[in-house]
Amino acid sequence: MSVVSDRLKRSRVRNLREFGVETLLFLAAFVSVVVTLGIVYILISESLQFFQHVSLVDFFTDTQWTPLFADAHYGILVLISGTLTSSAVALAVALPLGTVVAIYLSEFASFRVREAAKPVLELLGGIPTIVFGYFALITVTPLLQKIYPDLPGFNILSAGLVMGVMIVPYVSSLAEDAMRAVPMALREGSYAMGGTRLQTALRVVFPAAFSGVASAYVLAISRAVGETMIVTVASGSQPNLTFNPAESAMTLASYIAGVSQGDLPHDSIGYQTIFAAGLTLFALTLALNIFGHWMRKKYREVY
Amino acid sequence: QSVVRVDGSSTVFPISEAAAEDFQIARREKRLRVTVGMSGTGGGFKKFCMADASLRVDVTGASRPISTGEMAACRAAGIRFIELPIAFDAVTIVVSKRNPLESISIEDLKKIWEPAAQAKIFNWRQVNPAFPDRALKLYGPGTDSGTFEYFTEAAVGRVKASRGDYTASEDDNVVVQGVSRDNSGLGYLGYAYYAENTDKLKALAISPAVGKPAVLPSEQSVMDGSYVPMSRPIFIYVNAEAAGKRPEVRDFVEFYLKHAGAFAREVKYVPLRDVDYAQVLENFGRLRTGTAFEGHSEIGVKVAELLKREVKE
Amino acid sequence: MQEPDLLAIRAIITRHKRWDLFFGVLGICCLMVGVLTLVALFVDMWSSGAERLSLDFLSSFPSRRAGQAGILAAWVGSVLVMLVTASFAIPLGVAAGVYLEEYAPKNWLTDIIEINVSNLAGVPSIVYGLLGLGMFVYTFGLGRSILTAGLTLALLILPVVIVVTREAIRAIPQMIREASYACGATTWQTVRDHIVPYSSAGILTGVIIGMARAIGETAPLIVVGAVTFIAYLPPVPFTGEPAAGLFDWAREAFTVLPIQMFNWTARPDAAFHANAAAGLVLVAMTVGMNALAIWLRYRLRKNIKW
Amino acid sequence: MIANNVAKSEPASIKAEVKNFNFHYGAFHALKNINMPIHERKVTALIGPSGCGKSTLLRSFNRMHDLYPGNRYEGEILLQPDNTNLLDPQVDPIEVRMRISMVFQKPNPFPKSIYENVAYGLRIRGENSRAVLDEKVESALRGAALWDEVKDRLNSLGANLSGGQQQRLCIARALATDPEIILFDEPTSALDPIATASIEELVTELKNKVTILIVTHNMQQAARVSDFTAYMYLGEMVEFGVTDQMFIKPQKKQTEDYITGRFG
Amino acid sequence: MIANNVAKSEPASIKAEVKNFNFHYGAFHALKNINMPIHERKVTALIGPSGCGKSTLLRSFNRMHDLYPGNRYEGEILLQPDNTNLLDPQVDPIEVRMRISMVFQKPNPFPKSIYENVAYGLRIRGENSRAVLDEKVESALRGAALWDEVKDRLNSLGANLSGGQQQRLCIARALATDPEIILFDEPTSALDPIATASIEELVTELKNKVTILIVTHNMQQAARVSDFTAYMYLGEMVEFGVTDQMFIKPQKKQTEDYITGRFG
Ligand SMILES: Nc1ncnc2c1ncn2[C@@H]1O[C@H](COP(=O)(O)OP(=O)(O)OP(=O)(O)O)[C@@H](O)[C@H]1O
Ligand SMILES: Nc1ncnc2c1ncn2[C@@H]1O[C@H](COP(=O)(O)OP(=O)(O)OP(=O)(O)O)[C@@H](O)[C@H]1O
Ligand SMILES: [Mg+2]
Ligand SMILES: [Mg+2]
Ligand SMILES: O=P([O-])([O-])[O-]
Repeated sequence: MSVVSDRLKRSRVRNLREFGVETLLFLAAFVSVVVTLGIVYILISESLQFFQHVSLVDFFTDTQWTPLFADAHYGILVLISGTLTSSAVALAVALPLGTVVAIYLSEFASFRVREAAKPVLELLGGIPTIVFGYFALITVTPLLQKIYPDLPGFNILSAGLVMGVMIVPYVSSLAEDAMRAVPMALREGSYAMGGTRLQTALRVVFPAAFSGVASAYVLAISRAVGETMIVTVASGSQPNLTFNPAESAMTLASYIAGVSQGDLPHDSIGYQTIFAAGLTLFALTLALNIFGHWMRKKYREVY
Repeated sequence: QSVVRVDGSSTVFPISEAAAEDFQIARREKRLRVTVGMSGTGGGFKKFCMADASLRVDVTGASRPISTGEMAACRAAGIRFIELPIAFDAVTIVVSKRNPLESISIEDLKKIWEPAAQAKIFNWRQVNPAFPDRALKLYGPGTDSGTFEYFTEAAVGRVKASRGDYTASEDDNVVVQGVSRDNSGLGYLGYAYYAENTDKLKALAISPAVGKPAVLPSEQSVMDGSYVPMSRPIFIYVNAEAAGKRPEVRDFVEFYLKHAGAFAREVKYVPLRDVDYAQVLENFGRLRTGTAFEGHSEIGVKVAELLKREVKE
Repeated sequence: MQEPDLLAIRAIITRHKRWDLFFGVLGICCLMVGVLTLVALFVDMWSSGAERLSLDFLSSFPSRRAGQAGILAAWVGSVLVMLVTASFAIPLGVAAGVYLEEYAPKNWLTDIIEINVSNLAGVPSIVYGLLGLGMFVYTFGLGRSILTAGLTLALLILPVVIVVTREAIRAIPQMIREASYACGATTWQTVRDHIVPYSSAGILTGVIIGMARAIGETAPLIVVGAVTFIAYLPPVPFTGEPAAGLFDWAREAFTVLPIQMFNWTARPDAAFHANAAAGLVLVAMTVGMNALAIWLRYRLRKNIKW
Repeated sequence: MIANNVAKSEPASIKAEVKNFNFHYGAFHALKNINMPIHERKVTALIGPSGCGKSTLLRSFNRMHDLYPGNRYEGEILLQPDNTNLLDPQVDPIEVRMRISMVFQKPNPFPKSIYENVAYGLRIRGENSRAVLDEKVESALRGAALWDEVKDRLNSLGANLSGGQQQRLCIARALATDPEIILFDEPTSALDPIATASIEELVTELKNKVTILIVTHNMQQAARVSDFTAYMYLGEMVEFGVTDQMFIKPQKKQTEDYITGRFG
Repeated sequence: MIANNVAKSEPASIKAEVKNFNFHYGAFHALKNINMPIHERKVTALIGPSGCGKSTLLRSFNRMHDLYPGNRYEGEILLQPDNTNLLDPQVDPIEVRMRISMVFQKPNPFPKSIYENVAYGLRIRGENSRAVLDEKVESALRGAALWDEVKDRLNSLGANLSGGQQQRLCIARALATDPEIILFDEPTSALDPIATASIEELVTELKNKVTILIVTHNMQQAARVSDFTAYMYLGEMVEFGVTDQMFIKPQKKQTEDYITGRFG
């Protein structure tokens, strides 16, 4: 009985066209993989040459980072410490602020306030980071020095604070989206029990939206880790192994940017260091993103 | 339409920029074009000696002579160059206005900046018991700059030999910002940055050796050769083939050299003597290729003498 | 029937309401931190740069004399770079987003692409600069040109475009798709006639936000080699002697607003620092683009009812 | 207008009374001059075609409409024994909701454990003693006929239960705080027949303890579980009466048409 | 197993036949060994409690399940006069959908003009002549009893119509391509009584031209509009028969319980 009537047979022309279109679209999607492969290839091939000069042990245990000086040291920990410290300061601002703002906008604010505040905050995320950099250096640092006179002119603190404010909209916007996606039924469930706004927000909505909030956090962290210009401009590019935000420091990204401004000779070890630093940075953000992906899978919305 | 491409030292940039600007105005009807990049001396030589002609620049500014490695790269790419000094720069040691210190000796600078000081010298007192007991915060240009190379050679005695734990930036205003706000800061930078910021910064007089009188940087002291060892000539290097074959390159460089003194003064550098400029122009006219140096800076060199030296490539 | 203990209930409620109030105030304060930073930033830039803003400023080339310097080359460069960026990022990103939402089978390859896209969104921009340098400048030999810069930034915002496209597409109710398929439409017809048109406003919003980000990028362009002083404009197609080709401008050296600004702030002469008014123009551009996106989104929400 | 065929001579047994009640969604007049009594420890059913305002009326009882802007109440809903008009702006909606619980159409357990779901109402009242909570959670779950099914997995997520179990969990949650009235909005419309039967049984049992108001689109359900029935149409209360009488001999032609399925 | 109380002696009038049909949503066996005929130019109603598989069966007719991964068909649905199993992998689902249209539960007009909504099916068949389109759009809108109401605003958005009008627009869209069968999945459940009545009337008229399969949860509706009724329960076909007989004297106790509202 497998006679298929002509009127119902698959049309070859149409199938071919559909296949052609699908292939094209697939290729477009595949570009993203090519980009990643390109990034990985470039980072790794240059870094390989770097690691022919510098042992991995030195790379991870040396406590000095002076690759471009006569007495060269290649202790990536220095840059990692700067990256972590500046990110920590930024996140200490961005995560709580962003979360509070998200909760406020999604659960407390009136429709009008929300519609007005969200775009304004998003503008904050759209301002060129170099502008923030000078803002940190020229406006925020002197302010901080009034409070804390011993603060050096270049420090992680002011760069971190400004970076934190810059990141707030990334957190608040995404977290608010996630919280607003929580069905009204859950909120009604809580209100119907006599819950107040705050109780509903903290005990029901926030936990329900946690996977979305977590991915907002992950995005914020990778923004902080990779942020370049603010730190380059405001935190002094001094390779110190320090976790003290009141000192000046260099991050992975600001090292790359700083050295790139000088445009080192292509095959010099100095040039390769930026790829080694880039690879470290990439590995750091990749790890973060994989962790974020895993979190999202694990805490997928259960409502 | 071919473009004259200039790149290189950030120290030389203001002069090159002035030349490019006025040149394009003067040659408006011919629509000649100049771009000026700012990649630092090393970056400039990199682009200058590049094998790929489409990425190569015609002129590069340098705040130190071409290095042996760079010469090799140029040779490998078949590039011959003309070395042309265009002005003096004086590396200036600066501290905050509120710092009582007035002068410093080369020995003390060495103690502060030598690699051995890294992670050790953190207090002025450690350098010299006569200095105040306060934290020492250091600022300086990035490692890829000619200023850095010259300073290390002049102060520490070996090129690029410096401690690494200081605030380094390719942007010299970082030094201005840092030192002016930091009572215990010390930094070094090109003379122009000091000249523009005399209200915020104090220059230290330098004594070339213990017991010798300390000299402040100024147009006068640079010109008469008393500001040693921290004054140095700065250069442009021109691709000889381009200068020979492309009239616009030749035209631009000649224009540059004719006005270099004025430009230098305008952007607060110290110009050469007029006779020296005449000699430079003549050297260029002859397309005299090669460098008068041995692949590294020389401390306290006189331009007039340089221009007469044998050159090699 | 339990007798309601109204007094006890009221006491509890009063206590809880105090916390509510406290949080409301806290929320406003946190919001204000953001808003005030924004205001401070504007005031700051305005007070230092406003007097330099003029038509001359927009129509002059850079100069060593701060008072005569302008941003003509920089903003034209920014616009052209954005043109290249948009013409690569939009088709690629939309196509990829459409593929992932409407075509992709649920398999490991799709999974990889998805993780990839979200990962790329988190890759620091400076790393894209390294990619652009290695790929476009050295491997493909595109030079340190407008094309290279545009392509580098296109790759940078590609994930943003993809993600936004997917979100816009996801907002289209499944029943619209079913209606189309039930009419006998093929997947491509459904995409062409419904998915793309109905999500276009949303996609546009995202593209604008992506572009606003790209236009403010400094770090990757430093890496691929923007020049600092440039006092002429790229050739207009089919003009000049000999006539320029249609795409000759794309091979030209370039500078962009953030680079120009970066350079001016690095000058010894403090008069240049007021030229950071260029920053004002830059911020005005990004703010304008963001505002456009926000307005579009607002319109969109109002107009589309499924 | 309302044919109130229940003896007016039982004032003590009235738990709440709706008086000249009007409700507006912005410009839309959704409920028009509603009057009806809610009898204590009885089940009152609201029936009527889709969109007639059943849910709107039900949700007015615990001021659910306060959550959305633009809604307007007029008239009174008097709650006994304190004779409070629970629509009075002076009355805190939270207080009302603490006294009047609600079970929704689709089960909406919180994304928490079964235990925490039930304990939620107590916790937000500030009850933190584990012993008290344990005891009340157990009795609420027993009350919702769910205890035996879940007693071994009180810490697993509420969402892991089947639809019917989830709905009973929501009932347990509502019961835990000893409400005076429980509102049910089509509590079985998302459930399969077996789960529906168990919920109906539960409702019938619960009325020994608490006053119940239930919306349903299923006439048979109204007939099975309720003591009183109100028939609404286009925002008006067409008929209110004792369920058995109403289903056997409705007073209005319109009611009869609806009940016999001639429209809707 | 199926009590097919329709005379088997009318083979010419069979439009389609479901044979030993099973359907799986991934691991979930949603339809179990379904057998039933679809009579030409008659209305066949699918009834049964929520979740019994009515929609699943209906959507198998135009291969809607192909849109989602993991779904599996087994058995046959033979479409006449081609006598082809439309589930055959060699059959193009697009061809099937061009011959078997569908109207959904919630009206889902495209956010395009009324005209373009109706013309869509023709356009994707490559029809671009304005004259042909104009004519077919008009006749489809007339067929859906919507022409008079919209003829003056064919260019306004479909979404601007009322719910009932939107649903008729969707019917017009389905009619425009002269389908052989139209599938209706609870087409009135989102509509008010008046709109419902107009759709029911329309369905009754349409059967003169086209074979109709309709899912409804409303027994009265099934009784009013259909010629044949299939009662399903938990993925199985419990009873199939002529509607009048089935409602008066169902053969199974289970069917009777459902029809009389004793459960569901
Ligand atoms: N938020 C709202 N804004 C405006 N109108 C509304 C809103 N909610 C409901 N309505 C309208 O109010 C009327 C009554 O709605 P309600 O939900 O109370 O009906 P219902 O009887 O519960 O119907 P159903 O059986 O479908 O749940 C309807 O016409 C509805 O369209
Ligand atoms: N995509 C799906 N994946 C898995 N199971 C599904 C899916 N869709 C439906 N089901 C299940 O298949 C069964 C039949 O669903 P179907 O939608 O056909 O029921 P129905 O009779 O149309 O019910 P209703 O009257 O509620 O529409 C149900 O148990 C349902 O849970
Ligand atoms: Mg309702
Ligand atoms: Mg269904
Ligand atoms: O840019 P430099 O002159 O410091 O090399």
